Amino acid sequence: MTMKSEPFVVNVGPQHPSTHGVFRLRLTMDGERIVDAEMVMGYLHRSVEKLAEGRTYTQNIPFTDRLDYLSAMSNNLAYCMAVEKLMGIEVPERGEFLRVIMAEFQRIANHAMAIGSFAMECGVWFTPLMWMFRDREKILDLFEMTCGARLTTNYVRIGGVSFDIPPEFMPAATALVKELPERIAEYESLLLENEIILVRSRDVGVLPPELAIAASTSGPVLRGSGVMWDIRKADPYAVYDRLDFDIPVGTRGDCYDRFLVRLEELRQSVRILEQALDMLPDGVASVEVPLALRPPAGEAYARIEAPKGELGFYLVSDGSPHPQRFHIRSPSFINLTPLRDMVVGLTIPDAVVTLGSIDIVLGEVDR
Amino acid sequence: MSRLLDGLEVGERIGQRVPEAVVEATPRWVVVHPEKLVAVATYLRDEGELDLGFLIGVTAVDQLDHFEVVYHLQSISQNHVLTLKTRALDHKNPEVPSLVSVWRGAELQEREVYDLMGVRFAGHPDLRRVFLWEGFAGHPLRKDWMEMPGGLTPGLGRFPRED
Amino acid sequence: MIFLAEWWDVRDLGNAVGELLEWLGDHGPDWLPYTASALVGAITIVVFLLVSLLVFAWLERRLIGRIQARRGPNRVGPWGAFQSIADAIKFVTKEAITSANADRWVFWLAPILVVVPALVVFAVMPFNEGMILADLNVGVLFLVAVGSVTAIPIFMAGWSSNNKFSLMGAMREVAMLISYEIPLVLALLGVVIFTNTMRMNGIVGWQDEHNTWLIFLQPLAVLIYFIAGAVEINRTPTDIAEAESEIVAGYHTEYSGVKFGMFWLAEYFAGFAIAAIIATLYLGGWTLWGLEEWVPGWMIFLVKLYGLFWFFIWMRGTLPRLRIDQLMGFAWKALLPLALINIFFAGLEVLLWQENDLAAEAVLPGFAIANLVLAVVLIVAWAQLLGRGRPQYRPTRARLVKELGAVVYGEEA
Amino acid sequence: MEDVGSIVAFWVLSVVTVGAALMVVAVRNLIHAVLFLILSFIGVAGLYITLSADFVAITQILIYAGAISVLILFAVMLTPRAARDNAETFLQLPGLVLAALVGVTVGAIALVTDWNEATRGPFSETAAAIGEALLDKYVLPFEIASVILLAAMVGAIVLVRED
Repeated sequence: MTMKSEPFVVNVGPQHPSTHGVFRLRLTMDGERIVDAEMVMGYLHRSVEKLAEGRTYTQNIPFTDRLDYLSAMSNNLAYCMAVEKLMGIEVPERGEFLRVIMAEFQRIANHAMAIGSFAMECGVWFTPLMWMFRDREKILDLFEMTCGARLTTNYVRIGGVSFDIPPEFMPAATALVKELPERIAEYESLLLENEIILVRSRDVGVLPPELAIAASTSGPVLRGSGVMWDIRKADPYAVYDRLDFDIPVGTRGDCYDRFLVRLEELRQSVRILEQALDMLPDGVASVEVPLALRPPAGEAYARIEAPKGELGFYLVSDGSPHPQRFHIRSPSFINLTPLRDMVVGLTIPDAVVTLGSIDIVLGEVDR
Repeated sequence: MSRLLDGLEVGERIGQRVPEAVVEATPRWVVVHPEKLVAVATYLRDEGELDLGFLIGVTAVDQLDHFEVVYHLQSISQNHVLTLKTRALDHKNPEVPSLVSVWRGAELQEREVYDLMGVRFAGHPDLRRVFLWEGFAGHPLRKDWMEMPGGLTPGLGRFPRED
Repeated sequence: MIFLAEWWDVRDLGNAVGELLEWLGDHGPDWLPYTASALVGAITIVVFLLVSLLVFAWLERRLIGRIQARRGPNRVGPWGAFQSIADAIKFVTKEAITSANADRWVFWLAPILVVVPALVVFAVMPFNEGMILADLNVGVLFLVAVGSVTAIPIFMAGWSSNNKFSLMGAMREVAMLISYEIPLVLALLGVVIFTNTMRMNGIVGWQDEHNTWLIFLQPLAVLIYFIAGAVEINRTPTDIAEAESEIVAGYHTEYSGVKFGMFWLAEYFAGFAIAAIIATLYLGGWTLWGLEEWVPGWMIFLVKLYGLFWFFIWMRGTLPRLRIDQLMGFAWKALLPLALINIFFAGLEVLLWQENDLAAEAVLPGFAIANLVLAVVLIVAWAQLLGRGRPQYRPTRARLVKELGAVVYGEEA
Repeated sequence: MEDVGSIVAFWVLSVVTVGAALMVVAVRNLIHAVLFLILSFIGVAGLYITLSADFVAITQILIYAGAISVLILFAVMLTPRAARDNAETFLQLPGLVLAALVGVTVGAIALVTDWNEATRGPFSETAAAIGEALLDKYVLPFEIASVILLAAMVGAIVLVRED
């Protein structure tokens, strides 16, 4: 016997505790099951790409802070790399190392948020998030020490970084890097072997690798599906080719695997930081670049492995001081492409966990 | 390091397979004719040596008299990249074929390009605006989106304190 | 002066009340002491609950703050102790919005009715030997009956709000309460089988008489009751009906101000009620192996009650939430069979005991050990059967690789 | 029924029970009708208490107010929205006739029977007596009822199984 039921529409968001901002998921339900999902976004659209066309290359760096506001360093880095590629600027070695150090600290801070809010999506009452805030707080303190800002850092500049690190940075950073493995072990003991997290996320929101590649997902979402891909290794930028680290990959492509990949990336970031802090050379941190940048006409696409995936900036210059085209390849936005395939057939609680495991930031989705 | 595929060489291979597709080929990119775009894309994806199965991104550039749609392609197994371009010559009503059937990843990005740049993608399963609301006047990333008084366009002509 | 008998003796607050009632009986109409005792009891219970609420609303936030490596409220008063009063003022002064399409009467009635079951439970709760409002001879059944009607005000709230999330929360709550009622009743049945009475004071007396707590004789039942009780009170690990990450706030999404405060209040009251039930039925109530001769019994009872409530706070700070179907499956596939097996063994043991006319001191330790072994064996067996035993529910780790481009999918790491 | 308290309680409870029962058929909203039905059940439980039947009273709340009402609520919620009001149906006339017949029968019995005026004895525990009666004298009906309920439960599970 089949039960007949009327399909009804549930709006998850834009005002909902677990949509990470103002994302709206319009779910058509048949009883408990989701039969259709439509993504509605743009509530946070600030037309960054248009605004950037009216400002100079240097003036555009603060815009990038406000894309993925949880990993501003990575955004600065990707944008500055694109401009440097356009101009053919070489960054001094110390600058490259500082960029790597900041980017990896930023990755830990971002993944702390991602794992914490993923656990909250599974129904934990804030505890993992608050624990992870401890470490994130220390990382943000390091940022504040270096550039005076905690979230919108505006630190990486064209040709290097804005300030060299202060003398108290190295002791604090070394102490933090020593402390982090213990902390990560603590999170693993709390979350990794938690049966409830397992049954909530195992085999939920499965993304097969073929679809993951076809749908252009990147970052932990792609690696969670078992695809061995990391731009830090595939297309090494800065000094990643001189650092030793592994790529964590999942084997099932479910929410639990994406969570595992992020958890392991914390450890790998700590490994990178240990080496980078050790190898940090002396010298100048940045080269002098003219304030009035007039890149030659042409185009450049530079990309990095941001915490959320492949973050790329595509710049087209017509020789004037402002970009003719400023395109952001934002990982949060493109990782949402297969969301519908992942959530159809699930229930609302599973859909929420799936969305949480993709780890989006609306500033970057809507731009 | 991801190897940058030589556009000239790839252009030649495309020309052998899909005749009259290549409009222009430089070492850094290949420009193909919009009508042959789907065939070229399918060839690039399926050809064993090229294996460009991963669409990094889709975007469009307003070149004032025409639109250039840019596809960044990546091969995960071979680790090389290629920039594929196509041109929509009608600046009033630009239209190129959709590549959703080749790469699912184009789905949201083509909607974004349509929303902000106004390039129509023929054959897209669900071509609606993604960030702006239905009924928004015009497509803001176009250079002629907002004519300012006196024929000025938004943006800087020169650096503020340059002279 | 009859007042001067023993009424100042703090060990028994009942003395003073008893003296008062006796005096009223001598000097007034015969219905007066009856009414007076009901009033005194009701006021005492409400005052006790409200004071506990004020303390625990603050204490819980402090404790969770400690669990979460932060400070918790620390601004209002010393150590933030007046935080709950500030919250209460906030609840009262905020606007209580009734949405335009709500079913007004039902919407208005639900927050009032939701407090009633949690309050009424305390009517049969013995705080001390004489401190019980109504010593019903069907006390245990009364607890179950009152627990079963809590679903109705919650359904009223969810339905009348005219909001999809509210309705979903309400339907979840109703389905969940019905499912968990069964293991809950079966867990209580073990107590009744052993003590041969449903009167609450009789159960406490039995535990006192045999110098044992029923938690030792019924370890599995306590666990089942604790889990089922946690589900009934709808606090965070099992707050499926108001799961904030899924359905916003469930049945009280549309409530604000003092109406929301009533739901919040009822949640705490129900938590105290479950803790009180476990303390009375399984932990010897107001007795503590003779200590009640020296310390007021109600104080012993309150220590047990608050200690148990602390477990709910701990759980709230630690555990994630199951999905609704998993929670229901847990009730039917795990708790129900375990409760049935437990009852079977309890009946068997009592039969053995009574038929052979054995001495209690001789058999009860044996039963305690046997039941503990039984509980451990059953829990391990069921956990293997339903959870860890299945390959997909074994925790794994991400596989570490250095090469690029290949795909590992479907292989076990 | 000598003392004033019992008489007052009886009348209050009777008014609540009968009034709520009338509202069940009078209100238009089916959910309201169910809520009034629950009120009526609770009133009946109160009447049982005035008759010193404590066990039956508590069971009334547990089974009727707690379980049966939820069953009815589920039945109402699972019906299509269109059928969710207490509308006038073609069963109105037969219903009235049936109600009149039942009323006449009950009234006739009440008038005809030679009632024994029972004086209230001491308040006695009924739970033990009911338990013994169920497992001793009426064990066969009790077991048959449980087997039927089990069969109904199995049948319900079989009916809604998805595969």
